[in-house]
Amino acid sequence: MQNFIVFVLSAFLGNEILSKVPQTLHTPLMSGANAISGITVVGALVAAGMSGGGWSSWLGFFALVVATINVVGGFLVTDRMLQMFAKKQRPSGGEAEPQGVKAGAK
Amino acid sequence: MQNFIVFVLSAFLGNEILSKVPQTLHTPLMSGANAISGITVVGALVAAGMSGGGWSSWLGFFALVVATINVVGGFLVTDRMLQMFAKKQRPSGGEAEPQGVKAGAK
Amino acid sequence: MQTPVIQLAYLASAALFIVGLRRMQSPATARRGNQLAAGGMLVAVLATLFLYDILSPWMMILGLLIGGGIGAVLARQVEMTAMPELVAVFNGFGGLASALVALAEVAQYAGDSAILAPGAELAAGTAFTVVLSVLIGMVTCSGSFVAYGKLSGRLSGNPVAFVGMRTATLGVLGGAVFFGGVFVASAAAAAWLTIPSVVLLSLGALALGILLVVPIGGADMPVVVALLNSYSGLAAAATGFVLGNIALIVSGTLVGAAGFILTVIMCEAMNRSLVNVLTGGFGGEEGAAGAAAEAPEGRTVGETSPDDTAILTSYADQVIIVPGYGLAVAQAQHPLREIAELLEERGVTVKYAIHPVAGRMPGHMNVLLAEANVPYDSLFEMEEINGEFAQTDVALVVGANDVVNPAAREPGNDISGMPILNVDEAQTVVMMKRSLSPGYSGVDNALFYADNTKMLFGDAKESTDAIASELKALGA
Amino acid sequence: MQTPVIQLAYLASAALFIVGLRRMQSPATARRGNQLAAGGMLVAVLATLFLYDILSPWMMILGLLIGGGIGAVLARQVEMTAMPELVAVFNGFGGLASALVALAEVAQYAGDSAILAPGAELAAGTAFTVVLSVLIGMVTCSGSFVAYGKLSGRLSGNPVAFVGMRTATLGVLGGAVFFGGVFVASAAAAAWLTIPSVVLLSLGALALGILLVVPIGGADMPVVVALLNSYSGLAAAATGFVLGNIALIVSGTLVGAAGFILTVIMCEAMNRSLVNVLTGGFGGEEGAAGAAAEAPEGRTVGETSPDDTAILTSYADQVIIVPGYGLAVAQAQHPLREIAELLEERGVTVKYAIHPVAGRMPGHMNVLLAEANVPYDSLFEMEEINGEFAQTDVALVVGANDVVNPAAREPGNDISGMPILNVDEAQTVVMMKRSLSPGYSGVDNALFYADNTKMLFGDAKESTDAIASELKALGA
Ligand SMILES: NC(=O)c1ccc[n+]([C@@H]2O[C@H](COP(=O)([O-])OP(=O)(O)OC[C@H]3O[C@@H](n4cnc5c(N)ncnc54)[C@H](OP(=O)(O)O)[C@@H]3O)[C@@H](O)[C@H]2O)c1
Ligand SMILES: NC(=O)c1ccc[n+]([C@@H]2O[C@H](COP(=O)([O-])OP(=O)(O)OC[C@H]3O[C@@H](n4cnc5c(N)ncnc54)[C@H](OP(=O)(O)O)[C@@H]3O)[C@@H](O)[C@H]2O)c1
Repeated sequence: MQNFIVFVLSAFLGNEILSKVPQTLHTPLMSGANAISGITVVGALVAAGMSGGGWSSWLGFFALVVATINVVGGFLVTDRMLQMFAKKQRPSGGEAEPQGVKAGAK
Repeated sequence: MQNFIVFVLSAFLGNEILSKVPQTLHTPLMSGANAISGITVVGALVAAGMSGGGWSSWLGFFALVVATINVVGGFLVTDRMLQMFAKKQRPSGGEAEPQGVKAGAK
Repeated sequence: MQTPVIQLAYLASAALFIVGLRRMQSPATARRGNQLAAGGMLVAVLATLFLYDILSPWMMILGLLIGGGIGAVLARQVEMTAMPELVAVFNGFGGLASALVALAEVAQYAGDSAILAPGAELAAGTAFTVVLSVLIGMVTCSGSFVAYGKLSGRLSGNPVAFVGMRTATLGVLGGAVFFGGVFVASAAAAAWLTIPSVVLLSLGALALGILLVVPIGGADMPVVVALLNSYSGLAAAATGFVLGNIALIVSGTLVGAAGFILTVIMCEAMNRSLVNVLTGGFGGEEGAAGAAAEAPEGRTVGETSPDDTAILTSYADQVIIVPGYGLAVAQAQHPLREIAELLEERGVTVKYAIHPVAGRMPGHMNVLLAEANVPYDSLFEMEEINGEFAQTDVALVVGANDVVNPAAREPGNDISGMPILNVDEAQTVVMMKRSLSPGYSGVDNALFYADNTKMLFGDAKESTDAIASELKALGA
Repeated sequence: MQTPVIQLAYLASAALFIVGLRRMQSPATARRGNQLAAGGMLVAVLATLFLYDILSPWMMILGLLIGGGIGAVLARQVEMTAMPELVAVFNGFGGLASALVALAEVAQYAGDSAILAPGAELAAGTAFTVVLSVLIGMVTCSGSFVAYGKLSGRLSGNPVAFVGMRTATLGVLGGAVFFGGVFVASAAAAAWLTIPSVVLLSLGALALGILLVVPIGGADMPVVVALLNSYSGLAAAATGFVLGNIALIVSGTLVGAAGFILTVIMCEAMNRSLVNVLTGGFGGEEGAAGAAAEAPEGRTVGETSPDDTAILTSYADQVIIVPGYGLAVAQAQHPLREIAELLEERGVTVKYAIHPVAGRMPGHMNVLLAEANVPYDSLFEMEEINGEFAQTDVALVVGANDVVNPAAREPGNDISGMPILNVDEAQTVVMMKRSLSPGYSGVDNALFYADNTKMLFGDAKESTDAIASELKALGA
């Protein structure tokens, strides 16, 4: 029950936070969120690391590898994209208007 | 621990939702939120209603009355305020621009 | 016992609060939001009444009726200008209720009853949350009532201070914490200490609330009320921890966040830190400013009359109205709206400029003007309208002072750095107030003596009434 | 066991995810936000590695290194245009991992190991969450890989359909649900059925993912990817329920919300319902539009050349560039930016108009243009810029089609009602594309034959390169 409450609150929170992300950032958001869904790596560690061997151990290990691809790849590629956004300031107006987000501001 | 997690999530959620309330509505927000804090009426019901009598019963009953003042009074007065906001549409532009919130939009 | 059904009901009520508060983000949906939140409360109360094994439901319903009746009467009767006071009162009740619930829990533990509620056996963790709940709840209660007294004028608005006050406050705080500690320890080890320690804790917390709020000037009370509002939410959340009740935890925390955000916003708009507000001594001293009520040597004040103001404005292209605290005091919002309407009939563009801390509560001016049926779309926030004063013929300042005081642009005074409305850029400024006394900050206002400023002395209600009737006469 | 310290670490990591996602609200802070989220992941992994009683930490570190290495290589090598594919692949891995973890939990219960993890005894509630986790995870996995195939062109982008397909899908779904039910029942009563039923459930779910995605056209894949992204989050959350792990529940749910919001936004921007997208058959058929690649009877097409375009634009006051999917395919963003810079040097105002669904992913154009160093402040959203076309000399449409197709303003076709960029209001429209074939929706575009439209046929990269060098020549 408590877990369910946590679930509901998280859903509200996610809705609140994510509906404010500007369209400009939707692609990085998608890949960043995807990386976060790799949190299941924690579950994989528990599953693989707690068992003494056999099937569950191998299933867990495979889950671990696969989840880590998701996590590491996801964060890195998001970072690559956002790096391109970060450096982008029109040299002239850059200082005065530090955010410079025209297309992003709704 | 679970309760603490719920607390943290609620705090994030509250911050997210409430920082977007426009200044125009800060007074009603204050009194509306205040009414919600009267949720302690539930606690009072449990405290007063579950005990067989004696001190705890009276303390609970007093808490119940006082909390109900907060709840009922708070919601009613907020409604009174918001009613004034709701009816306010410049008769001319009212229909075309159903929100009509100039001073409210940040 | 909390069955899963009850828990679901509590979750539903928390969800209704969340959705309700979300709708507060726009005036168009806010009323519905408040109703949803009220619905959430109803769900929580009904679920508790009918799903818990309440022993004396009729008694409970009686309690609800009494409290509801009192609340309804208070809510119906209050004047819109007295909103800050009423919120303070309700807030105090909320804090008190949370503390009382925690105390009732303790009383049950102490064994005055044969029937123990679940969790009535005080583990150290629970005892700790009881202390939090009692401490925060009682501070909220007494603090809110002091704030009420100051706001309503029943207590002097002056910051009260006596020698050793700070020491006394620290002493009381120390005492409360000490008794709280004793209470937690006794819950496990020395049951006979439990009741005395929690009673002393309660009394200490009540005293603390008084000591904390008394030194703060009356004009800072709205900040205090917002902060206490946050506390009352936290007290409810703490009570939720005591009872293991999810509805209380979620809703209390939401309220805590709301109050805190409002506090921060107010402090920012005044350009003061929260610490500065709370350590007090600022403002309130209405008499002290008397010295400045005469024009200083070598500076002259231009005066005007309601009739002249009516003529001046009626030939303007654009008039910006700047309402302030004095408008609320004088209750001049209705004649003011009338003036605006009369001017608009004559083809004058009329806009209202709302400074974020005009009045004595955030959004105070909006509520007042909404009460007077002023349409939203003529209200503008500071950033939106500040550029327009330069193209404005007349700025009509009605009972506002600090929010237009150019001293804020210079360093070294109490309002330095606070963003202000640039009324001085308008061609003519008409200031309606009763005297040359400064506003709540006590900082003298150079605008009074500016060449393009005309003072219209007198109560704002009388002045605006006079302007309105003159405008009507002009129109006829 | 999950000690309180571990739980705190998980809470901290969830908080980092929340704060990180919040920073995604602005390009200026987004990178830092992503790093914070990555930090949250690190906290969760380290807490698990060192605070849980992991039996074989070196093995675990090996797994992390292998996975991390593969992920890093994939992330470094991908082209910016291939982003949708890569997200689909990662997504598939995420879903698979969640399902595998749930399966490992079952394997443990089935007793192949002497050491039981906490909660390894399957209560009915846990068994139910295992079914959810396996079902959602496996559907996500196979669905994502089909989406990858379609996006990367390894599978045909055409919607695949065969007679009885819908029946087959329903049958497989029914089978999966049935075996899920058997699994839940067997966990309590008939242990020997547990493993077979969960294996059949897994296979059924994998088949289901394929059957669900195969009938959807390649061009709708981004919506599918966003939806599957949402699923992978839900799968992680379900696994969190299985393990009673708060980090998984919170983060998984956040991701679920993110994916869902993106899905809804995309559908809205295309003016189609989610059901319409998922029941498929829309778009993708690139060849089918061949019939329209010739100008129809009685309508003539105005053509232009790169040189003429260079001259036309260099004498304009304002040029608006409308990029579309073709820009991404041709990788023409760099020469395009060069054109814009050359024009600006000549005093021409250059703006980019970004339609919400230009390209094949939300924000696709922004990523491409950011890669080419186009400054943000020349990018404008549809609503911001649509009023400006009427005052614009040249609208330069680069590989866009549907997003400028006036057919959207008329009823009765596939894109009816989709808001479009009003390029037709510009004095001259130059459309760069390779042929007269329609865009992804397959709706013919009347703009090709408009009097003020000039077609510039050819690959967008070649055309833009040619324009850029001509502009350079003009400048010299
Ligand atoms: N809004 C908030 O949330 C909030 C919260 C806390 C503090 N504050 C503070 O409150 C101040 C608000 O600024 P403000 O410009 O609105 O008000 P103000 O600076 O307090 O000035 C109000 C003026 O109204 C005049 N006045 C009083 N009664 C009047 C009457 N019956 N008729 C006509 N005039 C009357 C007073 O002058 P006379 O006595 O000469 O008539 C006074 O100078 C700021 O300093 C702000 O920091 C605001
Ligand atoms: N952004 C999203 O999130 C998203 C998601 C799902 C679906 N969609 C859909 O995708 C469409 C996007 O519209 P759009 O206007 O960007 O694209 P579009 O309507 O798909 O048109 C792209 C055009 O680019 C041309 N093209 C292709 N390769 C080219 C090359 N190498 N050089 C020059 N031109 C080339 C094609 O014409 P030729 O073949 O004649 O060259 C085609 O007409 C919308 O219908 C939208 O609903 C978008």
